[in-house]
Amino acid sequence: MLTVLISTIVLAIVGLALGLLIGFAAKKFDVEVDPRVESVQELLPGANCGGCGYAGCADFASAIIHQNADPSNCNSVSSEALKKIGLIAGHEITVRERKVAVVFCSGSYSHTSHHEEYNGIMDCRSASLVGDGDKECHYGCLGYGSCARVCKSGAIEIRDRLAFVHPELCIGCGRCTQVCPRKLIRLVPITAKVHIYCSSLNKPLKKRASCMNPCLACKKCARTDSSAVVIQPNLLQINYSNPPAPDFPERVKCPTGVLATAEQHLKLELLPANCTCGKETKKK
Amino acid sequence: MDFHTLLLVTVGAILVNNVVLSRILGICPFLGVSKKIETALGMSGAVVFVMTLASFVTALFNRFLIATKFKVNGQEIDLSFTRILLFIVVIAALVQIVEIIMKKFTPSLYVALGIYLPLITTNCAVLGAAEMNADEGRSILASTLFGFSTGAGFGLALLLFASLRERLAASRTPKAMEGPAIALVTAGILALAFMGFSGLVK
Amino acid sequence: MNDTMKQNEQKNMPGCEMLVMSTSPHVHEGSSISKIMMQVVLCLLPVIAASIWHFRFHAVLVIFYCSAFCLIFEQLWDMALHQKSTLKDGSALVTGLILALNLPPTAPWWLCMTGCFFAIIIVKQLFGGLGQNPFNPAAAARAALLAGFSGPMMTWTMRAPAMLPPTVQKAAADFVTSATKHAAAADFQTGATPLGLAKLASGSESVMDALSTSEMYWRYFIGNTGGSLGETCALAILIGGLGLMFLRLIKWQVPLGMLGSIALFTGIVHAFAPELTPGPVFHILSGGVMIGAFFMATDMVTSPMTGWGSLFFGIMIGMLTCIIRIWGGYPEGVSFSILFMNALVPLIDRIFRPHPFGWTSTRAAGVQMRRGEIK
Amino acid sequence: MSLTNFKIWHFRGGVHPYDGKELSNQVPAQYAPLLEKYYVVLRQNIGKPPKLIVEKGQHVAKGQKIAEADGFVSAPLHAPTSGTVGDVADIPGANGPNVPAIEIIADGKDEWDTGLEPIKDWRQADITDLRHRIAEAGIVGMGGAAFPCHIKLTPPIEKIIDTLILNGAECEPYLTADHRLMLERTKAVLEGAAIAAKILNVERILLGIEDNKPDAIEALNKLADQYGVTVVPLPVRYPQGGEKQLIYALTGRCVMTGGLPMDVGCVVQNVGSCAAIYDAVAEGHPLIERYTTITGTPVVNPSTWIVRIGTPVREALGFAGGTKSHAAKLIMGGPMMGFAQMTLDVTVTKNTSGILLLSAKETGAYTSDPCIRCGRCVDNCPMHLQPGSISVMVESEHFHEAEHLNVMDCMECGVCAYVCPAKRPLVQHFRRAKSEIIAERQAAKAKAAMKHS
Repeated sequence: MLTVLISTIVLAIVGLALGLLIGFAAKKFDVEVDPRVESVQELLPGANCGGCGYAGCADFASAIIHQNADPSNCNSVSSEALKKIGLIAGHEITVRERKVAVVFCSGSYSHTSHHEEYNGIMDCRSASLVGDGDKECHYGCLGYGSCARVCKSGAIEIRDRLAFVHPELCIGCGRCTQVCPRKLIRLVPITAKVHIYCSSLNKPLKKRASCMNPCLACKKCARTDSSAVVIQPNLLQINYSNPPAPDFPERVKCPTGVLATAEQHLKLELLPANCTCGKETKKK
Repeated sequence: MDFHTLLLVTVGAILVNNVVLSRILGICPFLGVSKKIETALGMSGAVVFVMTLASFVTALFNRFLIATKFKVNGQEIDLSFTRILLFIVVIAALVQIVEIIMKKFTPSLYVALGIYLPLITTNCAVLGAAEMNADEGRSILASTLFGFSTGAGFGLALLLFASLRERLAASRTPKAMEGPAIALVTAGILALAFMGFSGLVK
Repeated sequence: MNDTMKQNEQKNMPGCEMLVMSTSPHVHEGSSISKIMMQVVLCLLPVIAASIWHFRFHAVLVIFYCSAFCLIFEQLWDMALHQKSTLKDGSALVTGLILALNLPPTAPWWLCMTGCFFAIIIVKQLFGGLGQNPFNPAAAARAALLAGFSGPMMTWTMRAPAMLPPTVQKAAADFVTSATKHAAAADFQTGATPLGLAKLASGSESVMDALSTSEMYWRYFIGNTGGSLGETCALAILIGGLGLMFLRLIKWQVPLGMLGSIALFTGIVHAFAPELTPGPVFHILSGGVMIGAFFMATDMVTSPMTGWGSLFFGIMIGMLTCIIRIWGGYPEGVSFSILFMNALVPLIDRIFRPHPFGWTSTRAAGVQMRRGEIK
Repeated sequence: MSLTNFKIWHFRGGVHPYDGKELSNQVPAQYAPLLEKYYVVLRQNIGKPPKLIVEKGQHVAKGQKIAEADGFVSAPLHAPTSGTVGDVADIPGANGPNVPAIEIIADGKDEWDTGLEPIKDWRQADITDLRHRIAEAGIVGMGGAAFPCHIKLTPPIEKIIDTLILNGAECEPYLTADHRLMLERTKAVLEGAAIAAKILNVERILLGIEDNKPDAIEALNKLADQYGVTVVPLPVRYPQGGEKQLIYALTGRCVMTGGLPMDVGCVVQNVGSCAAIYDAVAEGHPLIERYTTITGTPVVNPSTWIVRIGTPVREALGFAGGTKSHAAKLIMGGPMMGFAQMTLDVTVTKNTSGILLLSAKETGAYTSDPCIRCGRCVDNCPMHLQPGSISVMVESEHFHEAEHLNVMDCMECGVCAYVCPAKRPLVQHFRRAKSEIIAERQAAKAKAAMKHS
């Protein structure tokens, strides 16, 4: 009994002494830590995707508090969480729309003309350094899948040397937009369901010669609804500040089918091997 | 305490009975902080420091409190059963203090080490070193040296491992084996290499 | 307009329809991985021949088992991962042969299989295959077998001429009887390797002397002694090793550093404590030092890439081998040392990084120039 | 000048590939026949492309300026023949898919009107005038880099220049353009060098030439003393003609990492540029044509031609008789550093030293095999880098590590990929790393500038 008592006392004394020591040290070497950073970090998704431009969620949280970074730079944070972050950080936060990535090209390998063979690293950024890729259209998708490799949510699929985004999987981090050497991938509001899948600024004749699904700038869509599209030289784009309804493609009946919803675009059919319809465009 | 014994203690703790690769202690930080050489060096430094200090302090406690038989009311009190408890308390407190000091003076290293710094508390290698000292009945000087060399052995293993992992990070490991999986295989082969030193110190 | 213009109006160049795009350079020297591996196999032939000469059918069997199992495991792995077969790069065959040369002649088939599995699957393929493994597959497999199956790995049988000569046997017997604690040492007569004996009889100057006579040296050199398949005949290894150097498949710094440091280190120890170990020639010629220096430590994948790094790498392997041999628990330490130094290779590459051309400061060059020292 | 006791420093590394020069080095260079149309690519030099100064439909004389320099680091362009200016349209260029080019439709008269007076007594002429003349003639480095020549001849005042080095090494396999040039226009090369030396005010002129061109060495030696040039035969070793390697070989001076030849008191000029300087100064002719080797085993008559800038490659191959067998690659330049082309529609530019066709047997196909760390690239790299390790780092996108391994010092000579047994596309990895690192540096710079303002 005495042993237990004494050992308890000894332990208590040692514990007390060490506790005092720690308390003293904590006081002496105190470092201010902002508790708000931690609570902001808890509200961030924690995927550390780097889409916001910071090294990770923790870094971003600290930037929100200390450098007034805009929390809506994170595309994957929900609007409720954004509001809460705004309350914590104490600055006004405009709730931004969620965005998804879109690859603005429909030129799969069998739909485009391509004349030379490429022998090198199977990576878009490396391939673009050698004669700028093997497809004739120098605005289109190279299709070596750099974007698919950096996508953390597996939303990008490469099919017949063309990248497709599955919008339901995309978290809008924007990493793919940074790696694409052709800058084909852009983030658009998730409410926009219809896109014009072409980025080529070539003249319509040249486009026709190099690709089966280009935007020929015929302006049929603009005639259908002029507020839905933005007219640029040789290329039309969807007006993303006023995106058209999903039935827009049916109403327009785009002659090349480049104006389509994501679902329609994903079904972009591959040419059967003996198809002759593309022959005259494939020959230069 | 002659020089020869001290040399044996040092070589034994660093190479022959390497705390990580032979005694399989402290695997958590070994796997956790070995992705980059720089953080591995920082961690090694912290562990060497904590281990040396902890071995010294626990040896003091062992010598003057636990191993001492004293009498109260004519009854002999043996406190040796409280050894582990005492050691844990002492080590935990030490790590806390190291952490506080580090946060103040080397904040970047503090951030880089992250969760693994407080985990030195539960790093069984530190407690293991203290326990081994007590078991072997080493003197305070030998205990401190043993703590230091065990830490150095941990550091050596961690450094080797970090450099290997930096190379592995750039290699074409199969998807299923990436990360900790291949790291553990590497650690196994590394342990095999250290086996060659067995028998150096009887 | 003149006629030449029309004459040269050759619009279509035949044969230029399918041009290949790639970066420069557009020509290649013609070497390939499989060629390199076949050259290594070629250089291994003298060693294989010597092992077959010394161990006859045992050697044929072990070499066959090891190469077959290595190739099978490599193929199985490729099939399991649905990838292109990597058999034709030849690295599995080289691993199999070198592993076989590191096994005792009596190695049973299951020992070979375990070794091959360890070498090919665990040490090589799990890391990503050829070029990705930080450890030498053959050395790692030998070390693993030594640790796991020390019995079959230490059983040496040999033909009568390879037995230790009577002088050595007598010296050893005297030592054993005088030191009764070595009661388990009775099997030296049936065929301990010289290294095993040196370890066993550590402390006896007479045994060490008996082991390092010129007659014994000659035996080690031509391979008339016990040991693993490929390590006994130093002459054959030397021929193969020089072939490797001639074909520029290995860096000469590794064998030089390794053999040099072993000679120096054991020379010093022998001079101060002759009862502890035989002389440097014994250490270089016996055991796995030769095959390790020329065929295992020099493995491209697991050795440093720079010359100075390789020299340091070789020296350190030599030192560690000596330490393990003289003071360690194992009679032989080559594979352990190689394995240990393999782990250090990334650090060595980091430390011995070459300076780029023009690293020397221009300021110094400019000063020299103005002084007229460079003309 | 006596050659005895001239010390040659040997650079470490390098290779000796099959040089294929015997295909074309004994054939005298011929003037290319006049074509109907020329396409002069606007961007032919490092730095800013020149500004167009002619209009569609305008008549131009041969040698008339059609685009003028835009800023200091820029060089003007001149009409390759007399005729009418056609469209300015994008054509496939030698180093990019869509480059603007000026179409010149020949009128067949081929009349000179350069507006440049020959300066016959250049030894008495003003240095500023000479410099101005070289800039006006649109001369660029004709060895490959196409750096405007007048800038090299205008070193900053604080740099002490004591040596002019002429690069006649022509270490690239297959090419014999410089060889024929030195043999046939010896006087022009040496006199051009003397002009450059006068501008730079240097006494010492060294001409480095690989010793596989004995006839050219002999021809040069006959006239060299007259112009104060020392002809130094160098051992055949690629890349002997690399700027840094050549300076080291001739003077023993090392150009520091990221430094320029003028940091060690040297200016390097290609022999082709020297001949062009002579033409510009003594004849009053701007740079509108150059020696170009049209060679390769699929070519019927491998030979050297004096072709005009803007000649389509399709026509140029026609000069040499066309092709006789299948060609796998069309290369502008040599096989080690030249650029593969995807069509025959590319045109000759000021730095096209060769048009090379290679058969599938001669070119090595790159693979995606792993690095086996054999270290051959390390042994042979003339810049003393670790190409294998760098490529592994780039492959796994560790660009910072690649930067630590000094990838920015790489000059893309291609020695590493030439010896790599795994046939890895090493140079492509380095280009990738460089472009990523440069992009990152620019981003950091922009960020810093933003913070500053």
